[in-house]
Amino acid sequence: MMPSTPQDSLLERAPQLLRDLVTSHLPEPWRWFANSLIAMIVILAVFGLLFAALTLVERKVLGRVQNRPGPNRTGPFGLLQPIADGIKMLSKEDIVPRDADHILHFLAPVILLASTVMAFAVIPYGRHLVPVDLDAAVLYFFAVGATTELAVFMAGWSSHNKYSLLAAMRALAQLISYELPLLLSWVPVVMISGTLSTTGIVAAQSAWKWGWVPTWNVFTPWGFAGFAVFMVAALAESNRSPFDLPEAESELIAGHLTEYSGCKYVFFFMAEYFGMTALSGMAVTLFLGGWHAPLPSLEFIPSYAWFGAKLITLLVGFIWIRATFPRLRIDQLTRFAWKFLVPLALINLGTTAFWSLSFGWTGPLQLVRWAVAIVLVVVPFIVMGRRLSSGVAPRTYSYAT
Amino acid sequence: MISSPLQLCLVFSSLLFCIGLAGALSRSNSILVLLGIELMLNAANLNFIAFWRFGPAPSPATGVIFVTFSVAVAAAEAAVGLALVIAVYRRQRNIRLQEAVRLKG
Amino acid sequence: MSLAVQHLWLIPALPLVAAAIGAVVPRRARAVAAGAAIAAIASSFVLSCLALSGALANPAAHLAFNFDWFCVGEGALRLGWLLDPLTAFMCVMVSFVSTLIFIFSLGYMREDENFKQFFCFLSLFAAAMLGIIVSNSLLLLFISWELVGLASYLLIGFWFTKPSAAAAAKKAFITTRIGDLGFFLGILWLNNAAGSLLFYDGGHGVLEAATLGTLSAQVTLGGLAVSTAIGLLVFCGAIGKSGQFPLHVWLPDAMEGPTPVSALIHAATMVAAGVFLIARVYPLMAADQALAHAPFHALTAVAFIGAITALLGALIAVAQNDIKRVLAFSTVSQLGYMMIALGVGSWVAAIFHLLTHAFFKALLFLGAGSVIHASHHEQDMRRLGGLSGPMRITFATFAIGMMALSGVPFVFSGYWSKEAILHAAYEWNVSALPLIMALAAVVLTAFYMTRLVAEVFLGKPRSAAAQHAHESPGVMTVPLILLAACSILIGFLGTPAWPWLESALTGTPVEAHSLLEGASLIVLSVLLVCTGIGAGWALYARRPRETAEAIDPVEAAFPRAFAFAAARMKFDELYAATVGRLNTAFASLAAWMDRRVWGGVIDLVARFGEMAGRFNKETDDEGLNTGFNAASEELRTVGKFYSRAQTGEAHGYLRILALGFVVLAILAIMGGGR
Amino acid sequence: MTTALLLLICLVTLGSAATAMLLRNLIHSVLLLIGSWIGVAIFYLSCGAEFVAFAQLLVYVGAVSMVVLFAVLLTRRSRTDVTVSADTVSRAWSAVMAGGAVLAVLLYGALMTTLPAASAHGPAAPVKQLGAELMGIHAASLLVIGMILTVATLGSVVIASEEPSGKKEDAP
Repeated sequence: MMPSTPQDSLLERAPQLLRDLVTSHLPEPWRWFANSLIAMIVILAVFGLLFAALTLVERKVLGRVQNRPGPNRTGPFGLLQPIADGIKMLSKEDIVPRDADHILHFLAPVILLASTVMAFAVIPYGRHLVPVDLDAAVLYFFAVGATTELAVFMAGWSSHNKYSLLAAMRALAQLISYELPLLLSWVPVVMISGTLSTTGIVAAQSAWKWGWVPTWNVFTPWGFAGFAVFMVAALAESNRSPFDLPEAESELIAGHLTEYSGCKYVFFFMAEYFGMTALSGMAVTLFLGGWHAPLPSLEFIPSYAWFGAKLITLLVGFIWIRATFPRLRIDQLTRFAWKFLVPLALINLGTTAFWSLSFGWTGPLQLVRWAVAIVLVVVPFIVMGRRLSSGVAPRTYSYAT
Repeated sequence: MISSPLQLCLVFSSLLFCIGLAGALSRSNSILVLLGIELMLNAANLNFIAFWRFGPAPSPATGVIFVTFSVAVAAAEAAVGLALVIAVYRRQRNIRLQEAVRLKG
Repeated sequence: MSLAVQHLWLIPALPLVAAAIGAVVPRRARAVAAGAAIAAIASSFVLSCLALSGALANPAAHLAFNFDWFCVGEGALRLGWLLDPLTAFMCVMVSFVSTLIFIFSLGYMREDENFKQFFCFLSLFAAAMLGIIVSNSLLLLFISWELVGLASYLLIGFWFTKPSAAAAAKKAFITTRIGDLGFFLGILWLNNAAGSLLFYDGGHGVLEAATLGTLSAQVTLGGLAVSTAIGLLVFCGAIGKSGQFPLHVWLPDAMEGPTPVSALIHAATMVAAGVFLIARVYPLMAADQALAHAPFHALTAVAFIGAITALLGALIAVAQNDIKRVLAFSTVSQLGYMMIALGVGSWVAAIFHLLTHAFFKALLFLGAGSVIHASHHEQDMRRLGGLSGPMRITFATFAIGMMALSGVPFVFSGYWSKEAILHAAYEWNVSALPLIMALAAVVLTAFYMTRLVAEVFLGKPRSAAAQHAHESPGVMTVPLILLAACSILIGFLGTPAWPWLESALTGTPVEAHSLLEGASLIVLSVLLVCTGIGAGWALYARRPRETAEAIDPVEAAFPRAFAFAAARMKFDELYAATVGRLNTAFASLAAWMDRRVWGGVIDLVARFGEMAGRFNKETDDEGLNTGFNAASEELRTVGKFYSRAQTGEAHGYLRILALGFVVLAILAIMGGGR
Repeated sequence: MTTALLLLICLVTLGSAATAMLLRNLIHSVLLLIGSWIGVAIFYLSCGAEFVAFAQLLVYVGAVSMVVLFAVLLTRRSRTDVTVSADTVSRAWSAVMAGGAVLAVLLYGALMTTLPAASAHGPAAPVKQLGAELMGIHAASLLVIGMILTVATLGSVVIASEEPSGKKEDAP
């Protein structure tokens, strides 16, 4: 973590002061170790609690959207529901099929959960709250994320159930398809910021235009397009509705998770929410100005609170989307990735290059710069959107004949 | 015997290389042969990094760049190689390398 | 100003681009091809007007922009373009008339399935003609010249499924090529003698005093000055292109193409090219005028050829029954006038007539096209008649064109330009013959034009097609009206009372003449015109033809002469009997030589070769082959042995690779130390 | 401590690679190989080559492993694809011999050469400098690599989607 400067408010420095209270008397190598350990524990605790709260919020929001109260029996307003769920899941019998590959069957949820938790390491949660400040942090984030695909495959294959395997392959097809736009969507940010480090990217968004408009990346044409692509791809990468084909409970009996139960199933479940949270955190970092306040006058509120607010906004957005959109078909899903998101992200690279080249434009030229960039974003969107939706007839199913 | 990190790296990469070579030579499954070759490539990359990091002539980024290119080429090689494996499978219904001898003299 | 010269190339380039667009777009993209062509030629017209204003600001100058095309050895082949009043006026005329013809074609060719190609070819044609006009190099001019030939071939043979059209296209191409041969020889000679082909090059061009002096000072065979000889060779090209006397035969046949093409060829582009060429190289042609000892002046030949052509064309036109053929021979005749003007030393009069003729001849052809379009492609005037009623606009404009061509005095442009030519011929002191022949042609011109109008528009319709004729659409009549207006107005640029054109072209102010200066000639020509029109009126309009089969009154009076003229004075037959037969005879001689003489020699050589081969084979079979067979067998065995190493097994290769690496490494270690 | 860590990584990597080459179960082999790739990535990381380590993870663990697994599943006939043929043993022996010979040579070279005993020098190159060099002096190579990747992708699609003439694939 970064050293704090005295001019920061007490609230801003509170997490560090608390930590130093515990570790300041330790000798040097042990202190580093203890600091790291504390960071891990805090991350696990905070996001574990967030996960629990999120399940409740999801069920509540879904319930309100569907005009029903949602869980309201366990505790006041159903607030204790997540705990009840946790106890239920953990105490369930862990059934492993007889023919399953036991080792892999066990390893799959562990690897998945481990990789998603690892991703939390590089996100700057506040002005001084950066667990690991890597030089290539963004690359690390997505490299670690790539391991989830492996876990999905292991889960599907080790179950020794052909439907699980098929579901795993389908899930892999989806993950690989959306990996590409996900990776392409943040390259513009790196191009403009000139760094792969998350703290550097946040620092690049710290200025105020005219003294009060934040210079977050999302407030530029390319940034907005990148953010949109990133969020759509993130939805698909974390298997959220409307891209929740890999596990679609109602139709595919949870896909590659069919043979999982009890604690292992919780791991998968947790990994999904962790992944969603991590990707949202990365989106906040890359596009929404990280922990920066939206207005200069609001800077007295500590930075981690702003980060948390943005993160929770995005997460609620995820839930809202789940409540609103119907599920996509696999062909629509892959077509959307390859024919819409990937070209859009590639064109966005060109837009960003233009933006970067026209950096020195001033006066009326700045209007031209904005106009050109907006056209470069909007026109491909409209053109490809039309091409995507044209000529798509309802699919005819031949199995019923 | 091992006196420096560089030597450790070299021994490590030699071992990795020979495991890859032995695997590629002994296995009949083309996919494993390909994977053995990938291992050998990895061993070579290890050497680049080792000499870049511990070697006598430090240069800021050459070793890393070399490995980056090498990884890219390896990815391309894997894609083409596995496509070939699938093509072989289509033709002879298995992927045993010693049976793919149509081009023999 | 210099900017205008530098960008002069745009004037031909725009239609060329349009032609390229027309060439690549799909066949059904009619609007694209036509739109591109018309937009390009209209833009060229605008640019030409700008160039004209630029040129008129400094009419005496020849502004040239030259550049190296490519280098050969030490010298560079140089090309360039030129802006002077002659170029500018021609550009304006060509692009304006072309624009109107293009627009007219929209209506005329609407039903044609090759509409797109038509506009592509038209654009190419216009581009090539504009290229001729703007070029400052005889070589660039020649390139464009040949492009005009190519485009005319394509356009005349546009309806190539018609055998007569295909034949006419071939004829036009080959006949003009005969003239071009002389032209090309002239270019080569000029390049050799003057070392340059640029017209104006800051004192070094071939049309500038220094070069002309050396050229006219040298004497070649027959006592001719070199400039005279080159001039005559160049004139050969003009004879071919402008349809002058011995090579005029292709021009009437060129009527086989679509009527807009005929209008373009006869009015603005192809035939004008020859006259323009002579006007352009006029200093070269006139270089020998000052030489007292010269046995023969180049311009004299031009004047006589022109006079013969003028009279001949008029005579033949009297006996033609096809509307377009009458107009075609009238073109031949009018081109003869222009050549007379050039020959007698007044190139300004020639260009004046060229300009006025371009307008009224385009008008006449487009009018004829309107008639033909209206009467379902009936071109025989004996089968038309009475069209003045249904086709009022066409009739009115056609009548204006007819009067302009006939030279009806004081109002119509044709009068003023023809008057200028007659005046120049009158003042020529070498011979009176051209003037007499030109005056004779004046009568005939008025006569046959009156006959044409009377037969087509007056009297009763003599066929179903003529009965059902209707006025053409606006896209065709508007160009007619514009051209009719121009046919009247353009003449006032060059009246003796206000010789603006002459001063603009030459760059020196010319004082106004009084009309009375050549009063006797004016009176004479007016009388002659009235005679011609009166005779025509008396014979054809007073008593219109009753049926299509009725005998022509002139034919009734002079049956033999009329038949001779109707057969176009048997020129085609003459050429078939002389040139054609000579060609056949030469070809059979060559065939005989091939078969008998050379064939015998080759036979002999072949027989010798065969003997040698037989000997060789015997030796091979008996001696060498045995040895070779054994060696090959051995080679095959060795190859088989080594091919065993190529097992096709990847493992084996990899193993060998590994072992090879080990061996090399051991060698390196053993020899190591370095 | 660093050396011990390195040693541990080496042992894990080598062990998983060697096991992968010995196992009969193809999927296990592939997964173990992926493990050894991860080991190599960690080795890079410990050498200070962050960027390469993450690139290795992204490319090998994220992409190549998926391609390999798909290829395995597409070409698999039974769960355990093993038919021990007569030449397996002899080939294994020759492989071990060839591998051993190469190893001997390599180890001789690595151990008998007097190498500079320097440990790691200076901080590793930052990613920014890497990018500047890639786009600067190595721009041409970068273009060539991009070209190779594009062509290889297209080529593998063509090769893999090609139907053998005459013999039609059975409908699934």
